[in-house]
Amino acid sequence: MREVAIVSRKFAVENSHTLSVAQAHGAYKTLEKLHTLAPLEIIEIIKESGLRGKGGGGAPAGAKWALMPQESERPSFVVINCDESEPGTFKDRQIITKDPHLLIEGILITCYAVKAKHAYVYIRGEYAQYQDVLQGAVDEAYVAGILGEVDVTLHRGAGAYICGEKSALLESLEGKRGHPRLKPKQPEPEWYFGNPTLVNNVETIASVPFIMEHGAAAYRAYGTEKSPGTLLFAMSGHVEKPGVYEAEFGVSMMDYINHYGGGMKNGKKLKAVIPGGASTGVMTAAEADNVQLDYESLRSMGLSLGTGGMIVMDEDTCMVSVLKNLLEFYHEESCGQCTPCREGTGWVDKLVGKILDKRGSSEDIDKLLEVAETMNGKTICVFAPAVSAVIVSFLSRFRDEFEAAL
Amino acid sequence: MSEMIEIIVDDKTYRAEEGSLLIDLLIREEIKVPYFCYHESLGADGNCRMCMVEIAGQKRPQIACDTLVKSGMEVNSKSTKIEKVHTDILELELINHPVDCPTCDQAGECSLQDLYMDYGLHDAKVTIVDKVKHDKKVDLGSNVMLDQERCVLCARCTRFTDKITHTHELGIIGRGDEAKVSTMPGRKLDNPYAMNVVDLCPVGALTSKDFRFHQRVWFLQSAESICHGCAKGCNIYIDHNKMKYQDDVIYRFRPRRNDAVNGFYICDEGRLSYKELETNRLESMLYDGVVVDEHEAIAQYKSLLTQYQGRVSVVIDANLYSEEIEAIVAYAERIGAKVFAPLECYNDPSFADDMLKSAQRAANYGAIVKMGLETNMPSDAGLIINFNHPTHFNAEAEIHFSTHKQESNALLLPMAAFSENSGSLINEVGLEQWCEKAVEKNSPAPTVLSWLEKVEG
Amino acid sequence: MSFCFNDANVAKIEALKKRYPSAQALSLPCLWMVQYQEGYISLDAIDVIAEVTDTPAMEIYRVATFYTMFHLEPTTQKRVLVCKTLSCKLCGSDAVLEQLKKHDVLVEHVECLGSCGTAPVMQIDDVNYENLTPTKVDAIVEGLR
Amino acid sequence: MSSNIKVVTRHGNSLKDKLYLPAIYDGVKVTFKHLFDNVTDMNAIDTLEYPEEQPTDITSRYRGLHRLTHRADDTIACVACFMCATACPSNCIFIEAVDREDGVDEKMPKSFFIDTLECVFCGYCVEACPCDAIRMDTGIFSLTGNSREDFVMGKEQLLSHKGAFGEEVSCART
Repeated sequence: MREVAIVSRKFAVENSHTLSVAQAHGAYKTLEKLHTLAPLEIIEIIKESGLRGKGGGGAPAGAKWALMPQESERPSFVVINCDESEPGTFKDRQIITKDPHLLIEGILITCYAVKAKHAYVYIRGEYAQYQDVLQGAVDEAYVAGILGEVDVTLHRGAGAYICGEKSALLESLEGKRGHPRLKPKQPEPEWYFGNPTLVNNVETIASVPFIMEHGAAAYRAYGTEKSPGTLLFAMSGHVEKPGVYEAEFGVSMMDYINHYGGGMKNGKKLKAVIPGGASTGVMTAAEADNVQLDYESLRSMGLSLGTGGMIVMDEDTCMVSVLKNLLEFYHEESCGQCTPCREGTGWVDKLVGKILDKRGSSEDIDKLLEVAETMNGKTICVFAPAVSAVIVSFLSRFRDEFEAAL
Repeated sequence: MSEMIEIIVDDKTYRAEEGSLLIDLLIREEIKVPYFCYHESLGADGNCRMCMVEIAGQKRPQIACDTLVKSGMEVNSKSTKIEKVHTDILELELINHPVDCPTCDQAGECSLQDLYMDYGLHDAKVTIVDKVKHDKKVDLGSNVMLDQERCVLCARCTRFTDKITHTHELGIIGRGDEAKVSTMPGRKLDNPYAMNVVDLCPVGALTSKDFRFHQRVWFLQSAESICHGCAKGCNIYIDHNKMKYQDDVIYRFRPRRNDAVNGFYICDEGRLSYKELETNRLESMLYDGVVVDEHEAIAQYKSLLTQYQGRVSVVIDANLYSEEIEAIVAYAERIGAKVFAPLECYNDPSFADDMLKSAQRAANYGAIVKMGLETNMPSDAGLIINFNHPTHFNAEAEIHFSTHKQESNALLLPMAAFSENSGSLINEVGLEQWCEKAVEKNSPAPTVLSWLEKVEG
Repeated sequence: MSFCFNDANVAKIEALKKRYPSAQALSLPCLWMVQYQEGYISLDAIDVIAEVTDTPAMEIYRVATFYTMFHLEPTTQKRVLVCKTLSCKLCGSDAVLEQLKKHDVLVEHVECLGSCGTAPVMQIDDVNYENLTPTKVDAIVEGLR
Repeated sequence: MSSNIKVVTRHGNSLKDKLYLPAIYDGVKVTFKHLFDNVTDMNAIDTLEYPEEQPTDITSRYRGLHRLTHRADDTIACVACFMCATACPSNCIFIEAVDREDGVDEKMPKSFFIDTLECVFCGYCVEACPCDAIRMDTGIFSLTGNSREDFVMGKEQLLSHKGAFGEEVSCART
């Protein structure tokens, strides 16, 4: 496995969150080069690099930047999504605590490219202690004059998973309930109080300085043709050394787990892996043996790469209770706006609970799939479809366990 | 105005304004589409997900309330696939619903019931017993009762208080399936249009405290009429019913859509004004406080008229129908009386607002102005023949055609209220509107026209 | 009893107002300030926030009930948030929970705290305690006194 | 032949049928057999000596006088939904609903009258009731009274009637 450190290069450095240490290790070097390029040239570089959004969706970042108006009467904004709430995902937290200046540098480049003067970092409420680290870095950057022309404001969420959805995040940032908005009919930027706004994940923005420094080709040198670059993959659950380790797209999942994770905890056998955060579905050990970590490989299995936060489960794990656990999460976190999601998440949670309590019948399993079908593709945001996909992935791979539990 | 284009719905071609909402077209053309959250006056919210249609070229079904009409669009609203979508989503609406239609006052005019008849009609698939529990009896204030369990969270009521009255009393609180409609703790729904949320609510979550349990809606008959609360001329339905062995009674006023006047709403005061039509009504003819029969009454009328010949004034209430006013004016001419229609007493600036309430509190204000009647108070009157005008006049003698009882020694003659008669009204901006006769009392009081016939006969 | 922002928070609000295009955006920051200042969010405080943010009080109340981290009722007990989501569950959050029941704390069973790699985890006063074992739980909770 | 006279063709296949007299004889034979039996043995008569004798063959499906059922907690089961009044073909059920304040339910009848003189005992009200609150299983078949008012049953009276076949409380409302 090829070692690579694009976002994580300063993670091992002690006190890397302080400006002096960060600068000693090359932070903000790209800013000198920045003004030699026109904003549109930067967007072009990002497009060439093939950088994809690392918040879970994997949409091309450059295309999104290009939607931002270069000439606008209204001010443009950049919003950094640090509402990292997907179970199994804890990578952005590494960036804001171990290399916050990388993020700030990325923000400055992004703001220059999309002609924004103000960036907000929306941090989930549970990350208060990590927010303090980032705030410290922002304060230092203000003192050093790095920030000032461009402002960075940290905005704290308060415990709502759905605010990771970009339009719900903007609603929340506007001071409202985090309800996802109806989607526009044609490609357009997001809107913050009616102002054109770019929303990107922390890691996406933190990858930008590398691309600026070394060029698009250097970034494309890693990863696969369609999934270029790297991701802060993470693993948790039944592995010896859980944690966040950067790797390029396309590495073998098992190589990654064995190499960085030190293999299965207590030498147990692998049973199943949730590949990239709770909403990405589940795969069997056999599937995990052959899969590569990139968007396309997982898509072809009916799953998704998500944020690359793998949850590893050993042979003793009961898949019914795992699904129950996840459905409890969705039941709790549904924003309650659309009927299929509001009512559906509760119903499937209760149905699986019934099966887990050994009160279920085979009809209940069919009913689960039927409700999952109703929840798919009929709501404002992708929360309900994700729940639907999770149910289908569990039942298609571990149906025997559910039947055994009846 | 945008260009008119053609679109195809269920293989038929329709014309619509480009960029208008598809659901508006479906509603206008009476193409069956289920929905809870959409309302023409509140716009799309897209939360109920019921109004799904198939659109050619789109992979997934789309909600009609968030689909803009485009030229050449092909829409399918009734394929087997889309009917299944409607059925499935409706079923989700029902899983936490208490299904207590027997005690629910909305039964009979409930969207959930109607849609279940259209799309459901299956046995319950729900086997879970622990439905989400909320409060079933919350007095929101302003005559509105809330049952949080019956709510489908369409947010029409909250959008009404946000967008229409801007009073923001209601909101959806909590989230997921624990979300519910509520006011802030200890605060009440308090605005002059509050009861409109009862009409807006598609289900039995919001019911009118004034109406609930008084009558089942399927017994009611509706007549199209105009509110007599002020000169705005808000269109209403008079919902009334004559139960066996009882009299015909009005149970409620409901707003009737008229985009040119009141849109979808009426004020609460107007809505509750039906009560005046049912209480304290003058039922018998009185002279000097004593009941007289019709023969005596008419004899008395005629003798008073002869006695004050040449010194008779006729006073007209600005709530009478135009046809009645015209007849009275003609009658006054025949008996050589002066005609007055004093308007001063109807002016109540404290009632007015910038929505639907007008300071001129007389329904046929426009007709009085249009006919150019004398609006001063009558002076030097020997005899005043008062056609239900609310003012008390000082005169030597008075004949009073009145709908309601009053303290008077004058000749009091009961007359039909507007709900017991038909006629037209002209509102403050000159719009003429027609009121249907609603109520047929067991022993009806004569209308103005039949009184005139009687006294001239 | 009515609520007033303390001087430090008043200054903070003034500074924040300049950083957002509309005062309404201050509702979450203000709710946080209230919660830190008072320990919970009272209706009086909601009215004050409504004034500060130029937003109807009901809107603030809706917001406060949407986010699970805001508390509308006061408590004298220490709040301990225990993550119950998958990674923590796989790594023994049930044992942590059992252990916590033996202490006089208000245990809140919450969804993912973002410490999946260091599971199981609990959060007290915004600080995460990771890689918990029942013995560690005892030591940490005892240490709070 | 006069146009007023209509010739009716004789029915039947055989001469015996066409004669009619054998059939008349058969009928008369049955009549006389019963007459003879009854005269010789009075106990064989199917007629009941009412009211000295009371019927013993009233089954649970017999539609007797109405009653309003109770819930398990002995409160009224009726929620005043008006389904019975709606279904009633003779419009003889008169209900006035009111807010129920005992916390058991939301709504109950303030008054509930059945005019049994107008009632046709069709049982539609029982069929229509979603709460199993009205039944006709009292087994009461005889109603007497001195005035018309005596036949108008009020809520209290209807509640006081007992079921004759064991099932005492409402099955729908427990």
